[in-house]
Amino acid sequence: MKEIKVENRREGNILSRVFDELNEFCRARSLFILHYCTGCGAIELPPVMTSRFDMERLGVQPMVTPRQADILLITGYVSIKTLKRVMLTYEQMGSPKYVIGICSCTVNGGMYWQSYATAKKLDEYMPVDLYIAGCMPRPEAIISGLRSLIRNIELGESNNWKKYYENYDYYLGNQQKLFGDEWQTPVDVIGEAEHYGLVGEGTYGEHTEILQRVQQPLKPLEMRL
Amino acid sequence: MNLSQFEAWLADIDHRIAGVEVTASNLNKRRNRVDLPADKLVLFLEAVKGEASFVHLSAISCVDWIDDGEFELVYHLWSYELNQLISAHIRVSRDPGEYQSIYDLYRPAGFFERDIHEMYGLYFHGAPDMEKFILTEWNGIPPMRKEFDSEEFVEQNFSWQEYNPEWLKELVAEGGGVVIPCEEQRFSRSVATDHGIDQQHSNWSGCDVSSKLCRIDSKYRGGD
Amino acid sequence: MRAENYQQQSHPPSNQFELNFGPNHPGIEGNYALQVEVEGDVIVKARADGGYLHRGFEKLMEQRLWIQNISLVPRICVPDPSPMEVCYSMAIEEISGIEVPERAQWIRVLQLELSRIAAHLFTFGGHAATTGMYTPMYWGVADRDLILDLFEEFTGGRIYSIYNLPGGVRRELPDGFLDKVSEVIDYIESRLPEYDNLFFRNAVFIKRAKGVGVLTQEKSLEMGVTGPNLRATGLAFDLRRDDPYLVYDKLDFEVVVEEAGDAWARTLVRRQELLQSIRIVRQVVAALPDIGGELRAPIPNPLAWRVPAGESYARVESSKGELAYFVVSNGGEKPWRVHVRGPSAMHAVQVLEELVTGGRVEDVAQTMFSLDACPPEVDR
Amino acid sequence: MKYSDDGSLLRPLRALSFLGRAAVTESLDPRPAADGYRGFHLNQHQECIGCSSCQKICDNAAISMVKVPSLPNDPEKGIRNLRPAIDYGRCCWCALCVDICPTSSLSLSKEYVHTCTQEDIDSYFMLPNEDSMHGGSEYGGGWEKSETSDLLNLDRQPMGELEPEYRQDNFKEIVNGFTPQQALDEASRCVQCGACHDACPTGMNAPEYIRSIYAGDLEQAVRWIYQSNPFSHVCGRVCTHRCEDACSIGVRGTPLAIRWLKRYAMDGVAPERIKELALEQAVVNLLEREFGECSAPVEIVSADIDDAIAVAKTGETIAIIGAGPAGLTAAWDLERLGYHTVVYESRPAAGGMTRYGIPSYRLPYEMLDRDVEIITSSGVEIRYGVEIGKDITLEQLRDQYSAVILAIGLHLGRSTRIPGAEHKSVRKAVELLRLYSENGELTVPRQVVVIGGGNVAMDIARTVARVQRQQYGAVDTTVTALESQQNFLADPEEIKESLEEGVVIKPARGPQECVIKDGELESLRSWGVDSIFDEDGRFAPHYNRSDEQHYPAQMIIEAIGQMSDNQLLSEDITEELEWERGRLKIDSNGRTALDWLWAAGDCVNGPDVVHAVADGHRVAASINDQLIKLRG
Repeated sequence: MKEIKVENRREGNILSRVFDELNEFCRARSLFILHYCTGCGAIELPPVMTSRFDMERLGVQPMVTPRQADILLITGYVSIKTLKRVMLTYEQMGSPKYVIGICSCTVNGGMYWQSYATAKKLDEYMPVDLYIAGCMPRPEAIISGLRSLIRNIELGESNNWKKYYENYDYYLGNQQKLFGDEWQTPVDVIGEAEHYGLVGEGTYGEHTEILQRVQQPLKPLEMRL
Repeated sequence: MNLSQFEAWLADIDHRIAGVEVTASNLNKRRNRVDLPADKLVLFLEAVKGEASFVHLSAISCVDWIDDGEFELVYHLWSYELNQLISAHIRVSRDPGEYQSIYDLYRPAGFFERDIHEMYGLYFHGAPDMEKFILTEWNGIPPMRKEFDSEEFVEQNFSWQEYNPEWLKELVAEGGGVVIPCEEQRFSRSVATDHGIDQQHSNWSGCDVSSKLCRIDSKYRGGD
Repeated sequence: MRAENYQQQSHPPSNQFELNFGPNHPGIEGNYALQVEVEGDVIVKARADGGYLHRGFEKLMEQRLWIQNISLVPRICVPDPSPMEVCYSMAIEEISGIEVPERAQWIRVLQLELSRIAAHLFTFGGHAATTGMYTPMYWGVADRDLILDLFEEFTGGRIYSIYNLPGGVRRELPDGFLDKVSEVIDYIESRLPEYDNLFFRNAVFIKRAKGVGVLTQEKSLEMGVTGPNLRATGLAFDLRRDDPYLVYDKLDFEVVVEEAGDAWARTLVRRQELLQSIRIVRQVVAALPDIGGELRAPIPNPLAWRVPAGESYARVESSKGELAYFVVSNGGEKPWRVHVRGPSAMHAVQVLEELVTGGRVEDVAQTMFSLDACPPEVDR
Repeated sequence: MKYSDDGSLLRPLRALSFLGRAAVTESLDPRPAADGYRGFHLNQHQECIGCSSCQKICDNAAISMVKVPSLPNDPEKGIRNLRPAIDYGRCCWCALCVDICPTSSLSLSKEYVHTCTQEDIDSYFMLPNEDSMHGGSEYGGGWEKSETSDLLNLDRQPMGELEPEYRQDNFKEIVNGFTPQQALDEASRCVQCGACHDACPTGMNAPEYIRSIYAGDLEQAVRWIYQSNPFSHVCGRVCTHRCEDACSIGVRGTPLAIRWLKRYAMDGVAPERIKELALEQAVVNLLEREFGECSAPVEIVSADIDDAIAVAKTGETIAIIGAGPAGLTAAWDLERLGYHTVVYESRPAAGGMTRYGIPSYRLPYEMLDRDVEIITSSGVEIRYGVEIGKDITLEQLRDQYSAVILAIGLHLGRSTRIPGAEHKSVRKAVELLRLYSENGELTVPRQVVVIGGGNVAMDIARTVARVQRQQYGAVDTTVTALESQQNFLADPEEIKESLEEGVVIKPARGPQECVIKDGELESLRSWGVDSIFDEDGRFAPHYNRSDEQHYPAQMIIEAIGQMSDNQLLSEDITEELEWERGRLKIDSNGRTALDWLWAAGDCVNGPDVVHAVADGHRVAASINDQLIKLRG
């Protein structure tokens, strides 16, 4: 692993700096991956989780609920139907949160570039912190990826989750393009952005206007029984 | 019923049900192809299930013969006693695209018919469930129909990475760069490059000059 | 959701609830969902919801050259990808009348059986984990990894081997490979008693699995159940024996049968199939050195290959059941139609819906894993 | 084995048996992958020829072809400076690109770890070279093409030929041509790289017509062929096939028989239909030039066509001297460009060297006639038997026509100028070939010696051998050449076939004297050759005088080169023109120093049919540009 670069440390009050560093140090050593197999790359996760490649050595564990998870691991292609669920899940995760896109499909469509059913570029819909190449990446590659994510977190460099708030309009626009203008989620992203003080130039825009116009009180989930 | 009895039975079936044609596969002795008119299918299935023990519906496959304006439905039936497969082929018109369900005879048909309805838009009367299963978020035409151009759909709805790594910038500065982008290969467009390679040249399923050869300028004809 | 838009929901007083199982749920195999209506904890109605893994394979295959699809098909069933390649290749070989050299057929059998062992071990792992036992998962997945190492060595890929081409296999086995296979197979066999102790004879597991999701033989025939799930109802039927392909008719193995038809019986069938697969692999390892000859029948230039017009229905016994490819060629450079009949298309939809109804909520996972349903096969 | 619950309190103690066991856990650092693993790509840039077959087989459209200017680009050898760049946002590591690579330059490494942040996403697009993705070579090679995994068919379909005993005493065509199945199999080997198109002097659309042949659509193939070559019956037989030298299949195997495929297409369509197709194409070209690209498909209606053609014609006339491939190709093009052309030919039939220099066992006259027939039916007027300089002068042509093309070929043989070479029984090969094809007969003595090792020498030797066999029932023809066996200038097939037909070949012999006794030719005296060129590569043969041989002959034929007959140029014009080593000097468009005179074909290029055709196209285009400029 690379040595930690000192100059990257943030400036400011020495007390808060120490606190931040401690915070990041601890956070990087206890990461929970959301247990959601979105695509075929998920088949290499059980080896990573279990004794052979054992990611618990890095302090990384699977977690079943999004609320407690730190890492959203997108394991390959996301079909449009899954992407809706992934968006719901991502927005529910508490900040700071990290997205890892593994396999080719998350980068540029992968094998399914001709397919009408899969999303092609993950970073159009949510900010991605790390990509791991492969189709699918071997467990060792996933471990290497996790290690570099941990390093980035320790260095305070992995802050892409803030982009979702700062550029919410862009992400929402892409989501609307796929899901239609009626698309809405139970999470009030704009409210959260205001709350965290993460309102950027791209938070509001034409797409958030559409959202606010069409936003309906949420109905109970419709069952088709 | 043993195998020889079955063969005799199958050979005789066209006397009982008009229009049934039986072709045994010469490659695999366990495959039997049957072609029959669409209205005789249920009659036929009742006979093979009831008399010849073909209780297992392996699959129903739909083939879109768009040029003929027909869907071909292939019912693959298996007999656990005879270890024989019958593929019953029928054709139904693409328009309006409806047929009758065989769910009452074979329960697995429920899934396959639902799938075909979803992917091809072929409606099965009498099926217990014709709701969407896989494509619940899909509003376009049934995607497996041949007229649906998936590449065009993708091109309209998605964008691709625009890579510009350092090595590429250097090559561009030297006068090089991407000459045949993968996009061109993909969408079979024709591009002339400075290498004189017309992309049409390099794709087996590419262009058509004959259409060009039987064209005359419309401008000229218009002015005539 | 803005606070002012939040609407208080009111439910009628009832003990009926609607539950969404999945797609993000540890009790569901893969990315799949089940919507159930429960009364107390008894399920009164269930409905499968698929399509989360839908990639439009059948459409994609119509857009690609015959040979390009070889790298596409293994993705249809991720835990057990090898039968996909073999079955697709077999379908093309039948249409175009290509005779596969004998050595290639034996190597394909080796590949299929190793893949079956890996898939079964993986299923045990998942099955145990959903029952709350994590050690079998740790074991199963780690032992499966040894087989993946073998795959890596002879096919070049851990999961997706992409090792078959229509006409044969892509390359020769590496030197000393068969010894390694024997080593791994011996090891896995030696582990089986330990699995028995840990899992198959585990009182917790037996109590959870017995009597859950019972399928009678009559019902499974009616519903199109195949593979281990059918054999668990007492019908000795195996495509390897009864619709033989490759060189299975030259191999000696038993078709394992259980009578009970419940989750427990289905698991046991798989457990004993492991032994049979090990037996087959041993026979292949013993026979392969004496079988020489070509590895691949020549095929035309893949960029220009037009498979003659025709159709074929190729069937393979995958670890999940009857896997079939219906391939139609109109004489073009691309397939006109490829229909994939995954075994789970039956198991994960109609059968699962039927089996969980009337059962209890906590048995959904048990039922799904014991059926070894593989969602990508359903969604394609 | 009983699978029932026989649990006891002591069961957990069994776990003790695991105490001594080694852990299965691997280190956190990546393990080395197995040999033959499919990791990131490697590409030997020096071996890669940029054919882009990898791009075509890639089912994921992961490969872009990138031009690397620093690498060599040589269309004649089939080498392009394009290299595949891989998008790892698409790649699925199936290694089909490796297995189809015609050069075996592409392979996969064992390296498999690559991670990056969103900011570095560009690193997913890479140009593989000899080094692994992240530099260093510790990973080593993974998946490489093996004999089994190779997807290409490297062996050419064998071409059927007449056996020597059936061909040695007659002038029947030797090559049988492909059967339909052979043609299909041969066409299917093509990877459509287009190297042949780039290498062909006249830029024939070989990939397209091969594809059409493969699709069974021979008419379409003929259309493709006629887009760039009106001498296709000829070129399908006697072309020097530069395309096959460039063919990327030829890097590891035998190149596609592109020439024979062309011949197959031309022979497979009825001559009348070829004529229709060619003329149809000529009309479309003409109308497109006049009215621009057509937009809507409209059926050809003959009445409209005639009107349209009349509109499209410019009314200008161009004179062409010499009805060989260059002259007639230029005429064909100019007709399509709306000009009228008049071709002056001193001999009684058209074809030039292809008729008077190539024996009919290689190129039957009937095939040449078909090509000429199509060209003349497009409106080209050929005036036979008119000699420039005698019947009409060049100056007259200049005054009568808008432009003049000189395409007079190389009809004079060069002489060795050795002692005795001026004897009447010492003849020139071109002259004898012409005599034979004009008269259909030739008088040859029993013993003949040919000097020269090129294709012309082989042509005359084989012609003479045939005539000898017809006249005397025995062959006694000896070919002596300066070059050693392995450096022979003639095509290997020619040599092989000559030997089969009974011609004796004496390599590395330098002719010294035609020995004359009593006024009759007796023999050729020759010395052995040590070397032909000096250190600077200049022609300066070095002989071994002790190795002297006499080859008895009543006739010696010189076949050491040809030159053009510049007699027809008047003195004034000869002076105004610029010359270079006895050849007319022209610019890259075929223009001479005179603004009304163009020159094309063998007389400026040296002998080669397909070059002559290319020249014809070039000159026609140049004339058209010039005349359009003049018209304003």
